[in-house]
Order: sequence, then C-alpha cells, then structure tokens
Amino acid sequence: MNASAPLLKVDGVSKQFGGLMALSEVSFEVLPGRITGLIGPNGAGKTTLFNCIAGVYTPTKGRLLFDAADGARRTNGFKPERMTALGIARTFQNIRLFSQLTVLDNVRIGRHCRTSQGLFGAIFRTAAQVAEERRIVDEAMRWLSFVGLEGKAFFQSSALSYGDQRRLEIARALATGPRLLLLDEPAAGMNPQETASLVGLIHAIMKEGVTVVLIEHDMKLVMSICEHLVVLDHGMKIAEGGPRDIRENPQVIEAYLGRGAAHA
Amino acid sequence: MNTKTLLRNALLLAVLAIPLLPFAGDYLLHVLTLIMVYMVLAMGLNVVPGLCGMLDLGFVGFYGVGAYTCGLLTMNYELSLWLILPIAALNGAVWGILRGAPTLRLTGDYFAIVTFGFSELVVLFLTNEIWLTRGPLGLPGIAPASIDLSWLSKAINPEWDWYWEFIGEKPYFYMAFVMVVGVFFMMRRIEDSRIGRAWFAIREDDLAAASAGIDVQIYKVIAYAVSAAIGAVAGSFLARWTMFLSPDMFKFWESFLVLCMIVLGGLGNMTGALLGSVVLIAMGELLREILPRLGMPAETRFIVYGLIMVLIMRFKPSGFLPKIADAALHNPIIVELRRSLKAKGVV
Amino acid sequence: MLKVENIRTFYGNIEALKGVSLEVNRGEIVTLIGANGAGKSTTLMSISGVTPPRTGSVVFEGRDITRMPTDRIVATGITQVPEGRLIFPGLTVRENLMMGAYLRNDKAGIAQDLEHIYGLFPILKERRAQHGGTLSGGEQQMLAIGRALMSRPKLLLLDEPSLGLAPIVVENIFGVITKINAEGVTVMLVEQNAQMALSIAHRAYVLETGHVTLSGDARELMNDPKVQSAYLGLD
Amino acid sequence: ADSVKIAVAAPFTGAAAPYGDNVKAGVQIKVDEINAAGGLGGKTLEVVWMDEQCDPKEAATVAPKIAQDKSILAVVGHVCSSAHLAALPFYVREGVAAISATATNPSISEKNKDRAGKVWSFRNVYRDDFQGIFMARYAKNVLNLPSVAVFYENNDYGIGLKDSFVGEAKKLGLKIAGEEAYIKGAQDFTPQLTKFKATDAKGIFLAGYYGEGALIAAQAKKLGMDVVKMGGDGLDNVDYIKLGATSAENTFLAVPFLEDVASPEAKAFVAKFKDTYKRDADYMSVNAYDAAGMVAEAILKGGADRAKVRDYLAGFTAARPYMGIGGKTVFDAKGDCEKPAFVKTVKDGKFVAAPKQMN
Amino acid sequence: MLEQQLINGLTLGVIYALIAVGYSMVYGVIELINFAHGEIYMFGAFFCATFITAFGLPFFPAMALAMICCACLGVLLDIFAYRPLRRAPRLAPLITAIGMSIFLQNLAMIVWGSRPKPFPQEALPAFFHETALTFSGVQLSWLQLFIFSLTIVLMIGLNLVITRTKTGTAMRALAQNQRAAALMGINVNRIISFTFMIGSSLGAVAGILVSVFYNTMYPTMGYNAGVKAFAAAVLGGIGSVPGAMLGGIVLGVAEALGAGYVSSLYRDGVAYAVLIAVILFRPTGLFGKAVRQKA
Ligand SMILES: Nc1ncnc2c1ncn2[C@@H]1O[C@H](COP(=O)(O)OP(=O)(O)OP(=O)(O)O)[C@@H](O)[C@H]1O
Ligand SMILES: Nc1ncnc2c1ncn2[C@@H]1O[C@H](COP(=O)(O)OP(=O)(O)OP(=O)(O)O)[C@@H](O)[C@H]1O
Ligand SMILES: [Mg+2]
Ligand SMILES: [Mg+2]
Repeated sequence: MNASAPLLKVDGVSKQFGGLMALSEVSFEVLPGRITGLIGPNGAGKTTLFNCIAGVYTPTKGRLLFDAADGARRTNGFKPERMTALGIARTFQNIRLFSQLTVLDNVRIGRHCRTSQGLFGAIFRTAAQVAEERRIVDEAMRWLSFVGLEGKAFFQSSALSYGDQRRLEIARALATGPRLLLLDEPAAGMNPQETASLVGLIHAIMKEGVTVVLIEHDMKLVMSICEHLVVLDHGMKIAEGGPRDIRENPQVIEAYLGRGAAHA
Repeated sequence: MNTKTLLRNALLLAVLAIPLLPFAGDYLLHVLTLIMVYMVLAMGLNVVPGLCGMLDLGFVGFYGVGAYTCGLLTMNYELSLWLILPIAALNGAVWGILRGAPTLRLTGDYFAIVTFGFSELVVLFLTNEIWLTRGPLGLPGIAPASIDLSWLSKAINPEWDWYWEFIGEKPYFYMAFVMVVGVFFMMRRIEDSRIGRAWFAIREDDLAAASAGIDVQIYKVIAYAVSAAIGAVAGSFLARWTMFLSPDMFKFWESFLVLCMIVLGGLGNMTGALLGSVVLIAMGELLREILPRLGMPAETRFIVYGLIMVLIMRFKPSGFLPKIADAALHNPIIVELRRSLKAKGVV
Repeated sequence: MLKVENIRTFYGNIEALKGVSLEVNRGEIVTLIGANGAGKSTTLMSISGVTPPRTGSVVFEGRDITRMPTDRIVATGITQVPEGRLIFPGLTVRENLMMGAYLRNDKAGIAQDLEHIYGLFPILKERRAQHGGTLSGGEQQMLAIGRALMSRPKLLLLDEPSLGLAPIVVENIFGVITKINAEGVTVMLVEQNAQMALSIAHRAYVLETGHVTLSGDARELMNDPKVQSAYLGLD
Repeated sequence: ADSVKIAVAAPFTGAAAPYGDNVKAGVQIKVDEINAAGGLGGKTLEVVWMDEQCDPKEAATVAPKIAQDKSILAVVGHVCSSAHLAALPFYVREGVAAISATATNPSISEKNKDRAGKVWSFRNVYRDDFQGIFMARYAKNVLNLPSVAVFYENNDYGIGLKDSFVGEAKKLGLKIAGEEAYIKGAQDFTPQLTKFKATDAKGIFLAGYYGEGALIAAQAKKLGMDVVKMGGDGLDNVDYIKLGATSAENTFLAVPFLEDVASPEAKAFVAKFKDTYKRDADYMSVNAYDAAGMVAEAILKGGADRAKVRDYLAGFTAARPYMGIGGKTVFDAKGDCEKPAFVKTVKDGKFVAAPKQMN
Repeated sequence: MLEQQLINGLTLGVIYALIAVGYSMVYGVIELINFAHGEIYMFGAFFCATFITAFGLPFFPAMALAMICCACLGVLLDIFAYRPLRRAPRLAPLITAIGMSIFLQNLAMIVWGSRPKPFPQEALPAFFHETALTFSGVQLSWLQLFIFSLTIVLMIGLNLVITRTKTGTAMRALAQNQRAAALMGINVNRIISFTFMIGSSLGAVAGILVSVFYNTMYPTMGYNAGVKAFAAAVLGGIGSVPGAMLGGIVLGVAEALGAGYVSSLYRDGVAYAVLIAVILFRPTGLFGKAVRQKA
C-alpha cells in the first residue's frame, strides 16, 4: 500500500439540518498511520462530520472517499453497518453501550460483521459454528485485555465506571476490525492520569495498524498526540496543519482556544 | 453434572411421569397441555419484544394463521400433521416477513399499533372469508393427530399396521412436551449465537448495533420470521388438539395474555417465558377451584385474576427472572473462559 | 450550611458510598475530586435525594433533608447540574431554561435571569427555539448549567461542568462559577479537571472508592504530592 | 352423599356475560323449586357453575373438568355455539349429556355423536334455519312487506339466521334490499343504515341480539327511517325495549314462548322471575329453566347415571315429549328440537302477542 | 348519501376523539398505554347514571360529580398501581394497566350487573335530542352539536394547558426524563396525579356523552373505546392532543366510509388499514415529531 495515499478523503462535504448548515464544504484527508485530530468550538459540526463519515447521516453535498488506495470508493449514503464492514469504526460522544449486556457480549457483538454463522449453525451447533464462536470469544478477550478490561468481562456494562465504559466502547469498535477508528471525545470525563493511559492506548491502537481520528477538547491530549489537526468552526474548516501551527493560529485562538489554553 | 442440571433433568422426568399418575385426569392433562401451548407462544413472542425490544401487540395473528393453515389442510387435503407443521411454520414466517418488512422504520408504539391492526385484520379475514374458513361457524371436527407408519410396517410385514391416532389428552401432552423442549432448546441456542447477540444489540441500542456492523433491518426481519413461525407451530398443534377452530380463538386478548406472560416472567428471558405461562394459566384454573370454596361466585374470578396480576408487577417489576442473555453463561466456551480467568486470578 | 454525615448509598447490592462525610460552608466553593467510579456523582445524587442514602444524614441549613423527595430538596435551594446533562430533548432551549425556574414565580426576575443566561452563553440564544436533543454536546452542557442557574440556587451542585466543552468555554464556565459564587451562591464542584477545580475552590475533598481519603484547603491539596501524581497529571 | 350434581357451563364474565346471566337465572329458579319440593328423590340437586366466557379455549378447559368429575350427571350449556363445539369432543368421549338452551349453530348436530352413533348433545332452542324461514314467511305473508333489508351480527347465530331468512325470502319473492354486518359490541350502525335508507326497504330484519338490535332500531329512527323491525329469539329480552325506547315499537319477533298463550306454570315462572330478578324473563331463561327441568326429570326417572340420563333425554320424542314452560319439546335423532313458534311485537313499551299469528 | 356518511363518520370520529383526548394526556406524559382508561370511561357513565337514578340528581350535577369520582379513581389508580412502577421497565406498567382493566371491568359487572343498561333519559335536558341543524337532508341534533363543540373546546383548552402553562411544560419535561424533572424541583408524582385527574375526568365526560348518545352502557364498553382511543392517539402522534383529535376523526371517517362503500364486514378492517397506511407513510403519526437523540 502506498503509505501516502489517503485512507479517507473528505471532499467538499456539507450537511444541512433544516435551515442550519451544520457542515459546509469541508475537505481534508486522513493519511494512514497518522493521528488526525478534529477540533473546534461546541456546535462546530465535528460530531456531525463523524456521523457523515460513519454513515449515520448522508451528506447534503460533497463526497466521502474511503480507502483511496483501492481506487477511491465513494461511500456517501452507505449505511452504518456497511461502513463498519468496510473498516470504519467509531465511538460515541454520549456513550452508547448495550447496557444490560455483559462487557464480553458487548465486544462479541463487535465481531458481528467479521463472522458469518446463521440460523442453521446456531440451532444445530455445527462444528464450524462452534469454532467460530470460539474465535469470537478469543478475539473479544484479546481486545478486552488490550484496553485493560479483561477482569471485568462478566460485569454488566452499565455497572462500569465512566472511564471503563469509554474503554469498552473502544474495545467494541476495535473488535469490528477497522482500519479507521473515529473517537468522539474519548478523554471526556477522565482525570489526567486516566487521560495519560488513554494516550498509551491510542498509541497502541496505531501500532495495530488502525488509523485514529479523534475529536477532543482536551488540548493537552490533542497537542501531545495528534500529528495533524483540522479545525472546524460553524461548519467550516478554518484551519488545518500541525499542532504547533494550529496553536498559534490567531483565528483558532479567537474562536476556540482562548488565551489561557493557548499556552497549555 | 452439577446440581442445577440434575435438578432440571429431575424436573423434566417428573413432568414426563405426570400422565402416569393415578390422579392425572383429562382435566389436569388438558390444562398442562394448554400451559405448554402457551409456553411455545410465549417463547415465540419473546423474540420480538424480549430479544429485539419491539412491542408486539398482535402476535395472535400468527397463531391464527398457523391454526387455520393446519385446520384447512387437514379438512381439505387430509395431510398429515407432520407434513403440515413445516408448511404452517413457513406460512407463518412468510406472514411475519410481510408484516415486518414495511414496518422496519417504525419504533415504539407506532410499531405496536401496526401489529395490533395486523392481527385484527387477520381475525377479520378469518371471520369474513366464509368460503375459505367457514367464518364464525368455525371449523369443527378437524381430524386428530396421528402417526402413520403403515407404509413402513406393511413393507416389513403385511400383517402389521403401525397407525396410531391421538385419542384423549395423553398423546397430546407428550407431543406438546416435545414441542416445548424442542422450541426451548432451539431458542436458547439461537439466543446464544451471533443472531441472538445481534437481536440483543438491537434491543439495547439500534444505532450502536448498526455501528457494530449489524444490519438492523435484516435482523429484525429474521426475528419477525422466527417469532411468527413459532406462533404458527403452536397454532397447528392447537388445531389438531382441540379439533375445532373459530375466529374467536384468536382475539386481541390472546396477544395480551401472551405478552403478560413474558413480561411477568421477565422480558427477554426464555425460562421466564415458561414460568409466566405456568403462572397465568394455572392461576386462572386455581381460582376456578378455590373461589367457590371461599364462597365467592364464579363472577369474581377475574377480579381476583386482575388484582393478582397487578400485585405481581408491583412486587416484581422486572418479572420473575429479569436476567437477559443468560443462555450465553451456560455455553461451554464461556464456562471454560470463566474458569481460566478465575485461574489466572483476573476476575 | 450543608453537612453530610457518614452516608452510605447502594445501587442494588453495590455499595457505592461507604460512609462519606463532608461539609460545605456558606459562600464557599468546595470541590470533590477522585478517580472514575470513586462515587463523586453518587455523592451529589445522594444529596439531591435521587439516590437516597441508606444510612447517615444530610443536613442543609439546619434541616434534615436525608429522606426528603428530590423536588422538596430542590425547593430548599439545592440545584444540581447532573452528570450526563439530562436536558429535556423534546423541549426547546427556552423551555428547558424555563423549567429551571419551575419553582419561581417572579416573572420579572425570571425574564431578567433568562437574558443573563443568554448573555453568558450567546449560542443558546441563537438556538433558543431548537429542541434540546439536537444541540451539540457542548451546547447541551451550557444548557444544563444555564437551566440550573435559572433556579437561583443557594447551593449549586455541579457534576463535571467542563465536560465536553471547548477550552475557551471552559475558561468561561470557571469564570461564571467564580462570579456566581461571588454573588453569594455556594458551590459544590465535581471535576475531572482537578487543576482548574482546585484553582478556584476554597476547600477540597478527595474521594476514593466510596471513602473520603483526603480533605483540606484547596491550595494545600494542590501541592500535596499524592494529589499531584494521581489527579493533576504532574509527575 | 345425598345430593346429585349437574354442571352449568356458561359465560359469567366477559362480553357475553349477560347471556350467561340469563341462563343462570333460569336454572337457578328451577333448581330452587326442585329443592324446595324435596329434591330429586330425596337428594338435593346441586349445581356446579362453570365460567367459560364464551371462549372456545376456556370451554375446552372446563369440559374435561366436568367430564372427569363423575358425580356430575349432565351439563346445561354451553351458551355460545363455538364454545359448545369446542367442548363437545370431551362430552362425547366421556359420555356425559349436554343440553344447550341457546346454541344454534347447525354444525352441532353433526358433531355430537359417539362411535356407536349415540347423540350426547341436545338443544331445546330452535335451529337458526327454522326461525329465519319462519320470519321470512311472516314478513311476506302477514306483514306484506315488498322489500326488506337484513342486518346481521357477524357470528354463527347471525349468519345462520340471515342465510335462512334470505334463502326463504328469495323463494317467496320477497326482495332483499341489502345485507349488512356488524360485530358484537358495536355501537354505531349509521353507515350501514344510511345505505339502507337509500333503498326501498320497508323493513329491517335484525339477525342478532337485543343489545345491538335496540341500538339499530334507535339509530334508524334518528336517521328518519320509520320501518318495521323483525328478528328472531335473539331480540327477545326486555332490554330491547329499555334500550330502544320508542323506536322499539313496531318490531316483530319469532319466539318459542308467549306469555299470553302460555300454561299456568309458565305464567307462574314469569311472575316469579320478575319477582326475583326485577326484570322480565326472556327466552334464554325460559329455555334454561326447561333444560334444567329436563335434566332433573331424566335423573329422577331415568336414574342417577350418566348413560341413563342421556338415554332418557334422547327419549323426549313425539311419544313422550317434555312439557315445559316453553311448550312441548321434542328431540329428533340429531338432538335438535322442534318447538312451536309465535310472533311477538312491541306495543306501548311492552312485549305483546302479535295481532296475527301464523301457523 | 355521501354527506350523510361523512356526518356519520364525523360523529363517530368526534366520539373517538373525545375519548382519545383524555387518553392522550396520560399517554403523552408517562408513555403508558393505559388500557384502564377505557374502564374509567365506563365507570364515568355508570357513576353518572347511578347518581341520577339513585340520588335523583339532575343531569349536569350528576355529570360533574361523576367527573370528580373518576378523577379520584384515576388518581387512586396511579397511586396504587402505577406509582410503585415509576422506575420499572417500560412494559411493567402496561401489564399492570391490563390487570387493572380486567379488575375494574369485572368489578363493574358485579356492582352493576353485566347487562346493557339504558341511560336515564328522563334526566336529560329535553332539547338534547331535538334537531339543531339540517343541511342537504342531513340532520344534526343538539346533542351532536354539544359533543362536537365540547370536543373542540377540550382539545384547544388542553393543548393550551400543555404548551403554554408551566404545569404543561412540566408534564412534557417529565415525559422525557423524570429524574431531570425532579432535579428541577418538579413534584413528579403530583404532576402525574394531576395528569391522571384531568385525563380521567375527561374520560368520564366521554363515557357519559357516549352513553347518552347511544342510550346504552355496559361493563365491557371500555375495551373498544380504549383500543380506538389508543389507535387515535398513536395515529395523531404520541402526546399530541390535536393529533389525538385528528386521529379520532380519521378513524371514524374511515370506518363510516369503509362500512358505507367498501363492506360492512371490513368496517374495522378499513379503519385499521388506513391507520397502518398513515403510519407507514408518517412513522411518527400525523402530528408527532421525531425526538431523536443525537448520535
Ligand atoms: N439532528 C439535528 N437536527 C438539527 N440540528 C442539529 C442536529 N444535529 C446537530 N445539529 C446542530 O448542528 C450543529 C453541529 O453539531 P455537532 O454535534 O456536530 O457539534 P460538535 O462540533 O460535535 O460540538 P461539541 O463539541 O459540542 O460536541 C449544532 O449546532 C447542533 O445544534
Ligand atoms: N446505576 C448504577 N448501577 C450500578 N452501579 C452503579 C450505578 N451508577 C454508579 N454505579 C457504581 O457506583 C460507583 C460510583 O459511581 P459514580 O458514578 O458515583 O462515580 P464517579 O466518581 O462519579 O465516577 P466518574 O468520574 O466516572 O463519573 C461505581 O463503582 C459505579 O460502577
Ligand atoms: Mg460533538
Ligand atoms: Mg460521575
């Protein structure tokens, strides 16, 4: 694979809700192996953009091209499950777990799109089905220990603390076997220590060959791990570049960082 | 074997032995068989509200479809029940899909009212299309079930005639028992599989489910089909058991009764569905027995019945067995995993 | 003003608070810090009566409010900005704010406060006719804070108010907190952003798995090496 | 013990409860009379009341309960045909005789025989086909109506009655201006009536029960349709007049029992009924009273044994009819009965014999 | 004939709407499919008739008293049956409602007997049954006009209460999140009881007027009414009072035209078919808004 070919190309994407332009003509590229950060004031359209990429919303205008290396596949209007199958996984800003299920089952469900057994296999417990179930459990446990939750595999997921729930969401997303992982404010609600361990986790994810795009308001985190930043404001891209450039960009300071945080 | 499985097997054996007991008359066997019919219905309905989280108020429609499929095939073509069962299941599934496919976008009570409307339409069809169903006159005199192995026995020895007609309640009791056990294990296995987990995921959060790669619509349709097929199987049994069908038997109330069973048992819990059926049917019969002894007239039966339902919910708001997805915990793979985690000391 | 004594709170069989005691004096900003799952939110919910403690007592301005229903506790002057925001998704932004003033009857005062909130968070004014559920995460957080302020509380309980807010707004929020504190509202603040919290608080408590393990003057705690390594991310 | 038992299976709860109530009232009076007079050969007659809600499923549950309790000698019931049909297999298999005072579905007479050809279910109520034909003739020959519209309840009773009425009307050259259905418990009939209004119908045949029948009569009047109403025994209840008020006038119905021409016993029953229940007796109560009477006589004279009771009941033939308050009851080989038919009408808020009877 | 059929449908529809408006209140606030509402409706009619016959009250005072009784009944129902289930899974109160509906219906059967009863007409104002209007051969009685206008007034009034008053906003707020509502100082139980009070007294009004209109009442009359009210409320959009009104009218007209022009055998079938079609076309009902949680 050509290392510099973009994994995801967002090309002039707009999204309108009634009279509100939540995104207008946003374009940028996500290069494989590079952590991209998406920042911007509240209501700038970051989550909306994730939703467009992940297939929850269909962009009003523009193109989304996933995996341009394979000759640019246009993915506008694909449904979420199809995007997941193609290799885009995500977490949610307001955690959405299968709250009555166990931690393990949450992650097992993540394996859904990489497995294939149907009714027949389920009812007759064919050898193939049992083998697949075994593989699902192994994979799930691998991701649980990856995020450090293997000890809580049999907890009901709603009984986890906030930070653990975030981790579990990440494990579930990783279990879908993505090439691109969208994290929506993963550090929200974490204390500095936990944030530090999240940084380690994100680096480990990158090592697994998964490219991460993240939305985050914790500037310390963003500045320390993102190699590339895209800044949105009022649905428009107002800046793009390395952390250093962004930190000094007056427009970004004005709209988003404020004076205090600029020095963080 | 641990004590739990031991207990379960003992219970199964005890149930199997009931017809052999001296006091087990037709009435007891009839009621037990009725309970088992409702067990099958409850397990069938459970798929949609219990596993997928969609409120279904019209399950009785599929019960009716199955019953009339069986009744008509028996009366008009004299087909064997064993042949009819798969046909009826398939017919039920088709109707399940026909009802489900257009309603995929609907959520909550909007879905519920459509299911209700659908079952009312089924009952109206059964009532009004007299040329096909005899309408309100009903279908009396449906042949009882039978096992016909004469083709086999004749081939071995022309003297033999392996043909048994189901007379009385006993054979139906055993047949219902087999049906319950079969459906139960089938559903437990589906529940603890990729499909079952997909259903649970949809029940918990359909957007998160889609993001986990589950095609929500397809899995809902599968759920509707499975649920309807089970309902239709119960209906087929009913037709050959009561030997009489009429559209009155498939009124709204049956849907609610079955819904009450699964909620009382614990929505989404298969064992709970069984328990709910036992409680609601047995309660009706016990009250029939007890109230007159307390000097209360027959008219008070449902006052007490309604009150008990309210009280059960009051003290068990999540039903008797609220745990969902518990089939997975008994899966050998999971049992093994737990053991190894414990051994490693991480749990 | 508020005295929490040895409360123990359960979720089913899980004991989330194992005997927490703390005090808040009039006019103070008190912050509660601790790791995920330590029981910070549970403490606030126990004070508000949403998850009433099984044992122990909560006394507010000399009144025992331990077993009072939530709405009566709110009426005594304790308002909470809950974790997860809990705004009303189907009500408009304006209606959400008006719900904050549910217990008030002074029309003029309410109108004035509404303008005040719009002044603090101009984006809310822009979105005032939009349904709360369609706001962005940060906008919802602002709405939740604004809604709480509309009740003119005596004691404001804030559960991670900076969660999900842009840095510029976080600064703003902390500014708002000091400002309303200066105007006479006592504040109890739960924060992951301990640095910020300690810098504006007078006193602080550290909570670990349902126990208070440390407490004292905010500035002193900020210099405590244990706190620094565990909660401030300074090694 | 010194009591003999019979069962009464009927709806005491649910939408059909009023009918069960009628039956219960009739049976109760008979049983009280018998016991007051010293019981059956010194034994008190005891009744086991079985509620089945007119629901086939419930009926099929109480039937084995009744059948297996060998101390129960016979059954009075069921009220609804579908319930009766669902219960029948148990009675036939276990050999306990049932008399229904109300079930009119023709299928019953096809499914009530055991393998030896013995009939186990009887009914002392008309079959629907008889009443329909009777009223069609009355409409044509006595009332001289040129054209009639038909309103039927969409159940076995209504359809059976309607089909026989329409069939006979066609034969007689009585024009059927329209046929419309309704379901039990319906309250609004104006759309169907509006359709009738546009035809030349001079009468409405109501193939259903009194509750809905009264509403139909009232709504027809509101729509300005001043037509003759006709019906079968289903209309025969004072509630028809109470609910229909003035619009109930000008209704003609076929009944098996007419107070004016009834025996002294019948008159005494009517009076006692009114005294006890504060309402007028209807055909259901009369039939139920007689059904209980037949069973009692069978137990007394045939013997306290299920098979003997059945044989005695089957013996109510032209040679040895049962003389009840509803007149002479004679069972044919199918367990169905022939009874006299009279025509009643509503005049000044009361049921009275129609000025012209037909025989 | 079409005019007459439309009027027939409209009358029926307004009656459904009258039942549905009260139903929709409770339904909108606690999202409970309150099957017992049909029984409250039935009790309303029986209470009113009993007050007239047993105590000799004139019609309007009897109606007012019946409304008060039903309001109390509704509140009691809430306190004893539903309140303990506030935090239970959503279907638990539905089962309780079914249980309560069975209980109340059978209780009424014991108290008043199972037989249909006429409404004591002599107590009614004489002009009720007189013709008020005639146009193109179609007659409308004063009673019909009274029912029409009452339904419209109730709908507008309720809608104003719900959308404009503080209590109304509180109702909607707690419909969305009871915990958050409590944190606003809203006495959740009191608001819900208030909702039951209003909903039940409107149910009583509906029951009384329908029994007067058809001159009949019986213990099982609540079932049909409850189901149609539920259908109307969903059709109109959950929680929307004008929606419930429109939903009721759509159902009524569909039924009348179905019986008049399609087949009286499929009268309800046509109504349900229209219901299903509308909902498939508008998945949140006629006036319902999709309240989406953001992803
Ligand atoms: N479904 C919707 N309908 C109407 N408006 C919407 C909808 N979803 C989002 N919006 C609006 O679009 C804008 C962008 O929202 P979005 O959630 O993308 O913001 P964000 O950048 O993620 O903000 P935050 O950092 O606060 O999460 C917001 O103003 C929001 O109110
Ligand atoms: N609804 C619940 N059911 C069961 N356990 C719960 C529930 N809510 C919280 N807990 C448990 O109670 C403990 C305290 O939780 P709490 O939410 O108060 O922590 P916190 O300090 O606010 O954490 P965070 O920083 O993650 O918000 C945790 O162990 C959590 O798992
Ligand atoms: Mg966002
Ligand atoms: Mg918290």
